[in-house]
Amino acid sequence: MDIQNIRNQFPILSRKVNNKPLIYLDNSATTQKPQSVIDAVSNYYTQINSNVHRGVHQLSQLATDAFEEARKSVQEFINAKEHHEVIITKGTTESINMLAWSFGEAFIKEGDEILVSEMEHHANIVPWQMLCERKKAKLKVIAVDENGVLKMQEFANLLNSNTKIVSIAHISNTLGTINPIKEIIDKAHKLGALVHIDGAQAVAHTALDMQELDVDFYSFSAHKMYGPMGIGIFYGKEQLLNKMPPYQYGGEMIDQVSFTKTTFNELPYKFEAGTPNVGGMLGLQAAIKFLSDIGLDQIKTYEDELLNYATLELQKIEGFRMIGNSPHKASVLSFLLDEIHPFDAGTILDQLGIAVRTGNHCAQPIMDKMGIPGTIRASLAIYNTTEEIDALILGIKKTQQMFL
Amino acid sequence: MDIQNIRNQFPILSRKVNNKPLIYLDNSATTQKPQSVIDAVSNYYTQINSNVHRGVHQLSQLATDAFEEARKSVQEFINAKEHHEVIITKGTTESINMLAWSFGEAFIKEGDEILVSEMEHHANIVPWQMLCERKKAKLKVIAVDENGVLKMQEFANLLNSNTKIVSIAHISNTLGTINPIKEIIDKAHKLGALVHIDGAQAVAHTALDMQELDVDFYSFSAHKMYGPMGIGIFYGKEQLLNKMPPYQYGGEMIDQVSFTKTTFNELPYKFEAGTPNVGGMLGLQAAIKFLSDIGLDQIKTYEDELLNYATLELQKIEGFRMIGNSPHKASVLSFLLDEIHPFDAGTILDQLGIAVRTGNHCAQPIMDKMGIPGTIRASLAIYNTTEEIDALILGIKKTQQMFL
Amino acid sequence: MNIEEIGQEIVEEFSMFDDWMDKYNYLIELGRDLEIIDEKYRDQQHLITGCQSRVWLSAEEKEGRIYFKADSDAVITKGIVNLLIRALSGQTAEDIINDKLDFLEQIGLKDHLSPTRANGLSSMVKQMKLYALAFKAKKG
Amino acid sequence: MNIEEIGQEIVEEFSMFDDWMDKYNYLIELGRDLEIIDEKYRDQQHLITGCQSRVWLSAEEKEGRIYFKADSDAVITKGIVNLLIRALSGQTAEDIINDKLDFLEQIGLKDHLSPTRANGLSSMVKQMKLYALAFKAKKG
Ligand SMILES: Cc1ncc(COP(=O)(O)O)c(C=O)c1O
Ligand SMILES: Cc1ncc(COP(=O)(O)O)c(C=O)c1O
Repeated sequence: MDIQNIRNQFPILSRKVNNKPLIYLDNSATTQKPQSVIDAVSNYYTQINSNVHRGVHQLSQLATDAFEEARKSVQEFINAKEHHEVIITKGTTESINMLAWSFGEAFIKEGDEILVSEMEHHANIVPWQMLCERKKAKLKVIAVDENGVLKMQEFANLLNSNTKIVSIAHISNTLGTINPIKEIIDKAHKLGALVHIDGAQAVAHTALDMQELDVDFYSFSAHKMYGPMGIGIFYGKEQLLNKMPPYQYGGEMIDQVSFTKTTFNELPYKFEAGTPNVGGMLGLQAAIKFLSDIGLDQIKTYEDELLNYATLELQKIEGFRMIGNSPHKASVLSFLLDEIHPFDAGTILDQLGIAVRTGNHCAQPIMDKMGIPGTIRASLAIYNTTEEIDALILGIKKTQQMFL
Repeated sequence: MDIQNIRNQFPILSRKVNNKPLIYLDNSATTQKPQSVIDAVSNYYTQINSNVHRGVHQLSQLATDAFEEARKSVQEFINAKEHHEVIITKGTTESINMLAWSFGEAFIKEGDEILVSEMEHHANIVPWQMLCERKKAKLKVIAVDENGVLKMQEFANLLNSNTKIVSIAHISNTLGTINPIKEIIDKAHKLGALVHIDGAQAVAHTALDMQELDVDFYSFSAHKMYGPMGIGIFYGKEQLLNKMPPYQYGGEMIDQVSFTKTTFNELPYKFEAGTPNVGGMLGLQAAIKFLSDIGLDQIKTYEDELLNYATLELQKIEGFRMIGNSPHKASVLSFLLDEIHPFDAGTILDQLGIAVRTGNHCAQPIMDKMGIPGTIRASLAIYNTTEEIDALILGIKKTQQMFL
Repeated sequence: MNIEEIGQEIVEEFSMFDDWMDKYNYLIELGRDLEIIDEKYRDQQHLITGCQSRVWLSAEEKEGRIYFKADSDAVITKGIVNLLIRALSGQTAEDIINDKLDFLEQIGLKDHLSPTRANGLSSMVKQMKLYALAFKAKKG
Repeated sequence: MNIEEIGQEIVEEFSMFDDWMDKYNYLIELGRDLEIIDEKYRDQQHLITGCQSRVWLSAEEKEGRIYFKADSDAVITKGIVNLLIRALSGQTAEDIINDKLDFLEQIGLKDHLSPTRANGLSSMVKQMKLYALAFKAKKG
């Protein structure tokens, strides 16, 4: 794989920060965008911008066709059965909020149980907490062991006929753990529970197949897969979505309105209130093309190599402590350095041009569980190189020198 | 005002549709974007793209500062008292859904009354309908007269001490009516009711001053004011927003999470769950600069002239019937031609390169009230010209010839 | 004539027009000529929903062939409906299911059948094919 | 010395460093030298919230002047806290309220005080000024 060629597609990667070449290792927060994605958005506004749906004029037709084509690109990318199972949102957080609300209205009653894990992002905890409060349901939490691996035996113990839905990250944004989602889905289905997978951290790193997974709901954000901000996907199985009430109201999601009775449009529009982000959606389509042109399998192979190299080299550093040691891991390196506060380390690395994230990564419960206030997190993308890992290692050593 | 200079800033305006120069008269649906807005978005991705808030590294700082600066641009643009009264959403529809939900949770109980008008967009009807259903409150509807003017006497009659909120369009997207919102706000406040104004159609056409209006809530979309899609604003008074619960959960809106207790961040973050659309927000900032550089007063003067010219000339056409004849009107021309179906008219105008919208404009109740299935709507923006109005008139005549 | 032959005939008719005005004038004419649908079919049940111009469609089977009648409140839509009925009405279920309506592309009206068009035609064609499938299933 | 004079002194100190490493090494040193805050002030009430590095702040008034103590769990933050305390502690309410802390800009640390920074310093300065306002109000 020609990484230099890939890097060249990302204009921001040639910039400097603090007079040093940018080494961007904050990809779990958001990835950078290739020129093709940036262009897809500007070309949209330069050439066919219009409000979509029900427009008779040509721009509206062009925009609508492009928008619906982009939906089909997503469908193909995740191998969903139907294009109307692909609901467009503004991001993972909105997808999960929509799900928790709408699923909750349709299926959750007092005494029902919802399962999440200890390693979830706040966006996959709090909407369920609030749902449980609203409906007097119970939120059960699957524990994680000291390596950051989901305790599957505990999952099996918690799962019972009251369990209505299991909502788990595909890949943890804090620990890098890849969860055994196929196994989780199969076990949950056996007991009649449905499964939602928070795919925010997975979609740029591993090939997805909704039909093979047989997953009921799946969420992700465009901005974490080389696409623009402000756009995300909520996938759901048709027969489930059909049973769920709309989440927001207005615009294309409405069929008929009168002050005495309002009826709603069919899928996917039922869940898409208001003018959609057409430009963003075309950006997402370009991001999918970028990913598909390289190939998700190629990407995974390369990123795994990079991860292995980084893991090996980092662990040679004295005082380095990896947080998250699952045998199945993806492109996230969370760590602590001696007693150095993550914020201090992040500040020095930033001076060296190295962008890492520090803090609790919106996953406070797992931090509390591990008894740490936060970590330093380097997260990798397809454009990162072993040279950048080497620079990180040097940076870490320099940081340690300064504080010790 | 040098309209040609303004037009030159909009790349799409020089394109052709159906081999004719584009005459874009669908601005109420969405406006076109000047180069400066398109560039603001691409420059963001080329130069400082990063996830905002809590990031230690420089890109994250730059993106956060730019994002918060953009919020302040909005604050200034609408003269809000505090920058944290400016909540970033994906558009008007989301703003109103957020309001209806959150306000409903905090303030609405059985028997309370909510006032809307007959001329509202579905996005300002259905969220209130659903709220009323949920809370057993009553939705009352202020009628509109045959000219499309709000019956202010009826408003006064409907308003009473049970009225908790009045939600009215600043400008009707179907009739062009400018509602007397200052009067509505003052009257409502006298009876202890709060007021939300749906400003989707106003914000590109008239200067706004939240403090002078003393309005409680105000909503609008960037894409209808020369900004990008996927971004909108929900303004609310601080002391009200502080009493209202968050609408979505996850990310920056959270202060502390544990499985036993979750607390929320303060304004504006409390209402901004998930990674925000930073690029979109910088696009909105550029749109505000575009509008401010010309000056809202200048814009209003020019658009009023255009509207008056168009109204006068269109009404000379035999068989032309204007829908919406309020003495206070803004840049919307809704009409019918003889017995010609709006869809037929729209199709022929499109062949002539003229983009108008046809249908019920997501305002079915007012269509039902007027006893018509829909209208043909030409809606104006700052880049439209009298020559384009003349072309529309010619197009209408040609259309009539074809169908009569 | 089978669908393809009728399609060819239509293509030839349209080849006479050298500008869009003549073409649309002809469509308007065709719309006006469309055989009026029985009033009883202009109801909610026969309405193709979700569109700006409403389309009503009825179908019946006689001796292995399917006969459609349709209507719309917009004349241009009716014109295209007229062409679709001319091509598909009176054909076998098999042929209706399989035909790709290529002639519409050749006369430059393919766009009007795009599923995102607000005129309801694509839903109408889908409905016609569903009728054909249903009749075929009943027979088989 | 008043705030401005102390600021000038600090600027002179920092002018000795020609690269960022030396500057940050010095900040780290200053962080380590920061007078330990009384354990009783390291509580929820004195915590400046919403930041990655936590900052605790206490204040008291003696003879018309306000004395601050502060602490943080991050050393660089403590270093900057040290500078802020050096400049503001022991000054009059009036001066604290009005000072713009220009010296931070001159030594290239202004960024750390931006309200969007995750280190809590901007909230700390805001809190210091609020204390000053409160003491002034009590007096006036
Ligand atoms: C695992 C996980 N879930 C959810 C989210 C929320 O995504 P967004 O902020 O794009 O809505 C994130 C991103 O931080 C994440 O890593
Ligand atoms: C008056 C009015 N309100 C609300 C909306 C909804 O705006 P958006 O689709 O941007 O959410 C519109 C736009 O069509 C409108 O004209």
